[in-house]
Amino acid sequence: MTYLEAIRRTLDSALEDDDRVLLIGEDVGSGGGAFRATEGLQEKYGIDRVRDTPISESAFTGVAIGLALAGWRPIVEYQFADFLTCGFTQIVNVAAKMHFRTRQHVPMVIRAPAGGGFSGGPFHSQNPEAWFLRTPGLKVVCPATVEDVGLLLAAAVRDPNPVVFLEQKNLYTRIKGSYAASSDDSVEGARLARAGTDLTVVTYGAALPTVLEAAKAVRAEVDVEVIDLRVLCPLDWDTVAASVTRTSRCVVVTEDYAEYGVGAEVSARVAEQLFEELDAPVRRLGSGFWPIPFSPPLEAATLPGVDQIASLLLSTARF
Amino acid sequence: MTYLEAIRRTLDSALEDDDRVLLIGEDVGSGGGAFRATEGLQEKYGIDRVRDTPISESAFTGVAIGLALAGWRPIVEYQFADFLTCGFTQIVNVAAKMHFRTRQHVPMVIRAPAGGGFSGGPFHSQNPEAWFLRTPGLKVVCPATVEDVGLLLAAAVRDPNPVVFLEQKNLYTRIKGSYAASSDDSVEGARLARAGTDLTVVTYGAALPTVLEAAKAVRAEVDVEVIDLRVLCPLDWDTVAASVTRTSRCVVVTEDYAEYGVGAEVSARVAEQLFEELDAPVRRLGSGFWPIPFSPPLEAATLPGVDQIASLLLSTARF
Amino acid sequence: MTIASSDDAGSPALRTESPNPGMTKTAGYWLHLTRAIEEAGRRLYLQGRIPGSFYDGRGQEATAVGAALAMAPDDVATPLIRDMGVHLVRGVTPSAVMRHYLGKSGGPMEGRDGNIHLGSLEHGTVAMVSHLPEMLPVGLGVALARTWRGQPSAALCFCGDGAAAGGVWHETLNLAALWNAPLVVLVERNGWSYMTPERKYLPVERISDRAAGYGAQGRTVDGNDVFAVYDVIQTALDHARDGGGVTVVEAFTYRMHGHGAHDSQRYVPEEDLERWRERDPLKVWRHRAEVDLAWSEHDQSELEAEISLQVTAALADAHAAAYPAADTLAESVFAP
Amino acid sequence: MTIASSDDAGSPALRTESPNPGMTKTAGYWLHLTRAIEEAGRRLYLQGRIPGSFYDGRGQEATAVGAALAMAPDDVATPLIRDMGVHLVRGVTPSAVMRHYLGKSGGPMEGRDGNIHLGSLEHGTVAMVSHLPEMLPVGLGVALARTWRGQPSAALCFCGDGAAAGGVWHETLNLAALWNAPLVVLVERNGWSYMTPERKYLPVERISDRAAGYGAQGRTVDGNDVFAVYDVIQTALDHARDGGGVTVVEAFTYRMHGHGAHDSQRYVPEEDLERWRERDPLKVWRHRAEVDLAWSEHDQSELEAEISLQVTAALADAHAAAYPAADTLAESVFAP
Ligand SMILES: Cc1ncc(C[n+]2csc(CCOP(=O)(O)OP(=O)(O)O)c2C)c(N)n1
Ligand SMILES: Cc1ncc(C[n+]2csc(CCOP(=O)(O)OP(=O)(O)O)c2C)c(N)n1
Ligand SMILES: [Mg+2]
Ligand SMILES: [Mg+2]
Repeated sequence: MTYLEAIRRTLDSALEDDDRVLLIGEDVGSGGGAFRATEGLQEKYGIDRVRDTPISESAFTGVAIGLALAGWRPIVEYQFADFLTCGFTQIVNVAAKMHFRTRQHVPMVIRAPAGGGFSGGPFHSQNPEAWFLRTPGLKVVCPATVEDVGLLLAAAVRDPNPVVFLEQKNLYTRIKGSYAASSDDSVEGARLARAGTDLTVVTYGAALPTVLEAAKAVRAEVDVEVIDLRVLCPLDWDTVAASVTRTSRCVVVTEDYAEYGVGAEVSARVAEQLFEELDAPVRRLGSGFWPIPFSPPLEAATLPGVDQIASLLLSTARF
Repeated sequence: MTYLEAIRRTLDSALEDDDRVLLIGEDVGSGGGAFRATEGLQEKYGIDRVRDTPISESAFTGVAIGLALAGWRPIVEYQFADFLTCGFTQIVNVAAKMHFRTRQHVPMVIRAPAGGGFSGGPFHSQNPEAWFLRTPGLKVVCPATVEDVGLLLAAAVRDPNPVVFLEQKNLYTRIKGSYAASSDDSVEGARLARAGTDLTVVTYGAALPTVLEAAKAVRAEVDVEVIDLRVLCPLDWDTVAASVTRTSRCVVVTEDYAEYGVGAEVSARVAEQLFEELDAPVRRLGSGFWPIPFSPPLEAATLPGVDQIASLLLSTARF
Repeated sequence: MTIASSDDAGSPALRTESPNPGMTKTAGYWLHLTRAIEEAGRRLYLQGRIPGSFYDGRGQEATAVGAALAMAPDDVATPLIRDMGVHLVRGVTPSAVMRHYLGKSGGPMEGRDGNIHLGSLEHGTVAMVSHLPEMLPVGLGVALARTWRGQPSAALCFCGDGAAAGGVWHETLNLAALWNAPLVVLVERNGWSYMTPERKYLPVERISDRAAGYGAQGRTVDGNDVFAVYDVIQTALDHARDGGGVTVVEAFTYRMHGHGAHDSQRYVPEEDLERWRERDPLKVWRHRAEVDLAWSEHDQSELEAEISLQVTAALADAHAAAYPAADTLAESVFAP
Repeated sequence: MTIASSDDAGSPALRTESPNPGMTKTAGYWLHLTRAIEEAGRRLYLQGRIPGSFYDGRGQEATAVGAALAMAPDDVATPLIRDMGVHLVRGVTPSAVMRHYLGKSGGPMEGRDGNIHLGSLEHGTVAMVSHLPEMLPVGLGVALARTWRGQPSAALCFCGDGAAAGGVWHETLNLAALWNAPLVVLVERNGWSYMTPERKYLPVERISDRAAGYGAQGRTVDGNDVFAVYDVIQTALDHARDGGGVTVVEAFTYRMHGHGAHDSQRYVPEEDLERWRERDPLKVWRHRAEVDLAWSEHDQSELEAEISLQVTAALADAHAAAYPAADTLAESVFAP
């Protein structure tokens, strides 16, 4: 099963299991969404539960907030994560601050396909997580595997808070795995993606497969442990800290920019809190700090690649 | 002269000196703006150069981008920095990426009063800088003194790029200084706000006066050096690095959240690049990681205060 | 009752010709309570005892009160800074308002938010955010939530004449019209957007004329006549709940105080204020009360005295209340 | 010339009854060039030789070409994904387009952006962002920039019938109307918003009817008739440049290909495609050319041959071109 199929299957189960679940967004019914993540669901659950909307991100996000406040469990789809900026006020000012201000719950999921790698250009390739991570009140999830995308989406639907669920569109059909059904209620927790002893890589999302490849490439020299954060907020600090305490070295790799993102936050936190454990400075690597370009060689020079990661692993191990 | 007067005077000079300069925003002509930063300017320069707009942040920002592209130097005012989310797409997707994509210049300034400290509540107190710092293509400025606000605003108007100019509204009338006219063309460079030998505090904006107070409070025990970043993008890393190399200790204090902000970025960078220079882990302090509350004791418990900073300085010095 | 001087007296077809006397008394009570609470708050603010800023709806009380009275129990409103009357009519007590103003514990937002930002679904309101007019879709969502589970409900979303320029206005009306959703947008046409006069933000005569572009109904009403507002809103809400679709009601009124209590509104022409003072919602109401209820000076004094007692008690309660504890802020961010 | 089968044949008052023969030939050239370039690009994409996604304006060429031809030199356009014709008419060469499609150096965006995202003020266009309809105010700003310095200019902003639901539409029209600014919004009424049919995003008959709500003019036109589009847009742009204000032109047309080349549009009824194929803009044009210019099979073959040569040359040029160097990416972020 692909990452995309796991999403579809999870949405299907969510609609099946809980009458309060609704899908809302552009083309989600008609055609089953731009990436077909909702294919067949309008036919199965009807136009009232799988609702097409006009190109009106602020309105449909606001409506979903109202629905969530009053007892439904809306899942809104942004056609690309780049368009999250069009409903930004609703997300960061209305949804994110509602519980803090009023103690009312806003159980909604904001699904959005994020990331580059296929010449989508500056407006179909962005990784927006840091905008939401620095905004108190939003949970942020970035699954990197087929199993996780199902489990975490199911958990996000059950979460009483607004969850920004960043599907890694570069993984939609690229990776395979099996579908796991679970009723575990917490959107939480990092995962050990590879055990190792010499160095900890903290990563998530579409960067994971690249990191694993790089780890394999350097395995003769360095035994790399890889932590897949999965959930960026709340961040599973304990898992990171335990691993870095063991390995004494840490590299953070993200497809998002390293600057002001998970790269910065995890690097800072590791250096601050594990100061005496570190044998080498933390290193971080993300996309080049410019908009994601369209042209294939330019995009390749922008996203963190296997070689770049591998050499960072080696230089950190050798420090 | 107050911080606010320096802004008004600089806007006045900019309009006087350069026919291409325009002011655009809600109430900027009528009444001279919510904080009176543009008072008298419509009377002086006419309704064509100081333009009132409806409540339409996306439209007026977009229009300003078009004006900037075609040779004008628009300065748009957002009534509060909190409302930057309403023109977010224009700022982060249109303005920020224009030069990268097309090599065309977008010389515009986006002025916005930011920050808390006067019971403005969750929607009139936000510090939005990190949203823009993690977006390539925007310069970001946060002046902390009367002199700087004038110099940096004048430089921002001359800059060929979009500049997010975050006026620290808590300083508008609280601090005094003298007006400095300059034709120095770079929006760049940190400033040594206090020389010291034991520990470097990196800060900016409304946190500066609080940091200086804390530095004074602990001066018997610690000789604190204070760097006022002034310009957050591009970040003057050399000044920070030189200071921390000398003092071997670093604390980052911001009114913005420490998480995923300048606190994270500077902390990470110091720890990564000055790993062998540090005698103590970097520490960072920002507002409590929740929306800025309205009620005075709650807001006071949220923003970084003198005592909190002072004790952080002491513990870092004693590490 | 009609106001002879009004040029914008609302759609005649919708004006009430035969009033309901019980309603007259009720409306008078809420109008006076709203006025008294906001006046008390404003005084406190000007004395420096309310933190932050302070907004009131002086001169626009009839719009908020009339509209709120027209709501069915399961309807939902998204009132803005001129609409204290909605909160009161929907059951927020004067003490709760005063605690809220002061940032005290026991207020509806526990000090997290202040001034006129309050609300909860219990009272059939959603607490506004400052961003205009972002509450429109949120209110609509609540009404749809109820409607879709078989509980008929309409959304009464307030919108300033300035805020109607915001993009979310258009997105929400288009979406609601498309879904034939139960939405009433009440535009408060008070002639000002902060310090800017309407000729500088509004290129057309009537905002409600834009309703046609969505296939929605447009109505105008005298916003200073609580009964006229009541009637037109009740009709519109009923229509919405009955599946008739969207109505935009434009209530012509005037902002009699500054934008906030910090604003002396020296930019507002005194003639305008003079003219609108004559049409003060409380005066308009009283005129009608005299006709309907033979309302006397004595009745008036009794009403004012009763309200004054309530406000005094609320103030005392709020002053005595504690501030919220700061140690639960972090855990307020997320629902558990 | 009229199309007998059209239900949406545009405002009769604005249809051209006496065409200009020079214009007929010119329009034919650009229509065919647009079609040929997009067909070539689409073929390349389907062969896997163009990266990313691929969008074309098949069936809508007359709208882009007619509107672009109506522009004065100093006017500015913000074309979208159906509007390649605008770029060509405004002077972007076939080679530049092909290099752009392929992400090669020497294209208008140097590989930073791709597919139909191109433009520069030199050509009187602004490169679109994907976010809809955010280009409206940007185009308006450029026209104002020129107008305000005494260089008469109008903005021709394209907008899909789907995108017209976005809030920026409303903000821009309101602001432009208020400022009596030189704006023409050209709504391409092609019946689809990606996979969604218009009944699911549009609650009204005509989007152009919304113009009245801003005090702007609304016009409809047969978007498949290049001459009709030319006339209505020229009139609207002249009107705008002359200080007459804003016009919304709704061009009725149909999307004949999928949303992008990846989209087989199995959801589009074959009858609709059949009906609209009859009204293909190139057919409509040719019918007129036969009348105006006694256009023959021979003329047609000559035109097609000439264009085919151009496209082949452009392809060869683009294939031979190098990719841009990656080492200047960081310095492209800011203007020096
Ligand atoms: C998006 C946004 N921009 C700016 C503001 C600042 N602001 C607060 S109230 C106001 C004027 C509102 O005018 P109107 O909508 O007519 O309401 P009124 O105050 O007249 O009731 C402005 C500009 C805001 N709240 N939201
Ligand atoms: C704000 C925003 N949301 C979603 C999209 C994704 N999207 C791209 S094109 C499209 C449909 C556009 O329909 P329309 O405006 O009618 O233009 P057409 O494709 O028919 O020419 C959508 C939803 C977008 N580009 N921008
Ligand atoms: Mg108003
Ligand atoms: Mg369309």
